[in-house]
Amino acid sequence: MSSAPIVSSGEPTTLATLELDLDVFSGPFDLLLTLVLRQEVDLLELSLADVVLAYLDHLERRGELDLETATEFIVLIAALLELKSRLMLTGEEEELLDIEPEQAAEELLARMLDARRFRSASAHLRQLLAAEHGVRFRTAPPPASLRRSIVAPPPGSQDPQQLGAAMGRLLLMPPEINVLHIAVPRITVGERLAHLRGLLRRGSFSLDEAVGDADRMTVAVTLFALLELYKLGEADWEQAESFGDVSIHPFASARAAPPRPDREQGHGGAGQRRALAGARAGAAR
Amino acid sequence: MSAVPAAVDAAPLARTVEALLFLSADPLSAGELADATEAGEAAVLAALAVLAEQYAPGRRGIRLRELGGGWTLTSDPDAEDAARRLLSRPRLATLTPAQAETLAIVAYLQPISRPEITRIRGVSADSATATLLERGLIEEAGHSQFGAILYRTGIQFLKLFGLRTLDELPDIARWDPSPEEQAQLRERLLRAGEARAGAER
Amino acid sequence: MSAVPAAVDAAPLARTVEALLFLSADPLSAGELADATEAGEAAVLAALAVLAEQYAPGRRGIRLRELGGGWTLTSDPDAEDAARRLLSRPRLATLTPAQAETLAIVAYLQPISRPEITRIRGVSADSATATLLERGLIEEAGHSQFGAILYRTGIQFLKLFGLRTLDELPDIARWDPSPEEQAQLRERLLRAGEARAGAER
Repeated sequence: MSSAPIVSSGEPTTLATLELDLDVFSGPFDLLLTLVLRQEVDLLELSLADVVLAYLDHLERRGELDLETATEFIVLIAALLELKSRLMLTGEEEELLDIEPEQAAEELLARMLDARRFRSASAHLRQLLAAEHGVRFRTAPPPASLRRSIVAPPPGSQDPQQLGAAMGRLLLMPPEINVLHIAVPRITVGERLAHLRGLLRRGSFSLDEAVGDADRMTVAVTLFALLELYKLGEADWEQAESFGDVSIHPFASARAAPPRPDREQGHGGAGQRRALAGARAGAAR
Repeated sequence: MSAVPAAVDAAPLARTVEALLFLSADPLSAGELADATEAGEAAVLAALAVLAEQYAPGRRGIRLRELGGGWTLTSDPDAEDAARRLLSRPRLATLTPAQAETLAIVAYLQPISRPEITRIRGVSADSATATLLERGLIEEAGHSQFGAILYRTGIQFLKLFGLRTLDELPDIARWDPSPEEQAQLRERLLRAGEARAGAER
Repeated sequence: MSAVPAAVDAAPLARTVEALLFLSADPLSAGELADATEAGEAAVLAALAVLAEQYAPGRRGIRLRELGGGWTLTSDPDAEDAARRLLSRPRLATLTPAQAETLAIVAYLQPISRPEITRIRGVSADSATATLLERGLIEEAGHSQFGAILYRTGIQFLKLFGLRTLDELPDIARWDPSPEEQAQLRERLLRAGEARAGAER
């Protein structure tokens, strides 16, 4: 977890002055952005949530919200998130390298410009609305005597085909979202269970050893298998630091007693979260 | 126009009173006008006199009337024929996409509840349903087992679309490459609706 | 009032047009007015000119406005305080920044889907979209090829923002930063950190 950001005081609130102290980076936000765009900091290893938290801390400390900067920040973070998710979801590793730093920078710039344009346009709209202050429209319905004469549209004036067309539109499945990254589970939990049990019989081992150079899907399925073993009371795990390796060992009194909830390390939700963080780190590599 | 001093005094107030009468659907009493304008009732009555002069019969297309203890603006009876022609134009001759979709869902799947329509469309169908009800194209048809109101198409629907019976609705097969049973039509619509709702997020 | 001959010629039609404008909730186009009055469009336009003179700002409590491709009567803004006291409901006075941004995006890029709006804003526009829909400022306009609902602005938008047509919105390019500013931004994104990057390492 990151420590609180150090904020240079006295400066105008710009993103350039937002100092970050994160696990993989410490320095101003601008620099981080540059390094990400130059691919000198791996976006996959960067916790964007920590960046957001640092920014919120920063805001809280200053006690004021500069909308201009806040909007810019949101647009940039959103773009980084999208970039990151694209990186995480690419099927082929080569595609990762397809986004040139310049291209990524141009994309971010285009986003910022778009956001600025529409923010300015929205200010203009608000001015227009204010200028129309006090202009009201009559909402009273026409008198009943005149309303009574409203004639029904002539019979057969609507084409039934438009109903069929509407139905066809509703039946249309949206184009399939690319789900290659979650594709067919070629690897089953059963297989990974057998694999892990084989390793457990020999003693302790690490998650890295268990998955080797396997693809992300295998890592994920292995993790599920590990959770299953934990649930069955066959294995336990520890992780010294987040994103560190996970060491797995046979549960001392396996099959005899369920895991005790008060143990120091690697239990329940926290243990699972840690294991997940480890798997994520593994997947990122 | 002859009472020049009165006009000069009453003019701003008369304008405000005129605006209030214009905006209000119901007659306004001198007291209500006095409260809203923060003027005395006597001043309001003087302003109303100025307006009565300006709106004297034959001068404008709008009349000032004293009605039910208050004043109100109404259209001039001379304009009645034109008003009838204006208001009797078939209202909303074309259905909006939302209305067409809602109507199609009811026509093909009736009876059907609003929550189910919403699920199929992926967005609320409340305003479209209200308009279709108001125009008599759909009507209520009891309650579902969960208590939601069910809708079906009515006589007006068949008339407007020139259909003798519901069997004459266009064959879905034309828009659907894999025609299935009606029961499955509902399933497929719901699946597509959920996929759309998912894609929106 | 000075142009007596014109007033004499146009007066009966002007009175009828005035009555129709008074009765109609939405702006009426010259064509609609011509149909209802059974007069030619030229005569209707002349009648509207007479009315425009009679309703010149400052003369009455009602204004004649050209709006959304037609004409409509509105209250005079001078009467707003009294109107608020009488009707005890504020006119739509302000939009939240999120609503204004969402509305601006729809106004300029219509028809546009919610995911696209979200992409431009960087944050979800769900609640803003719902509020704008509820207030009638935007409305559904069919589906995108991906099945997402598209939105456009409606007549209510033109009415509340006093626009005759959407063309009255300024060119969006008007808010583009200058080339120098753009260069600076690009610099900031890609090069500004370079010196510091060197120092860090």
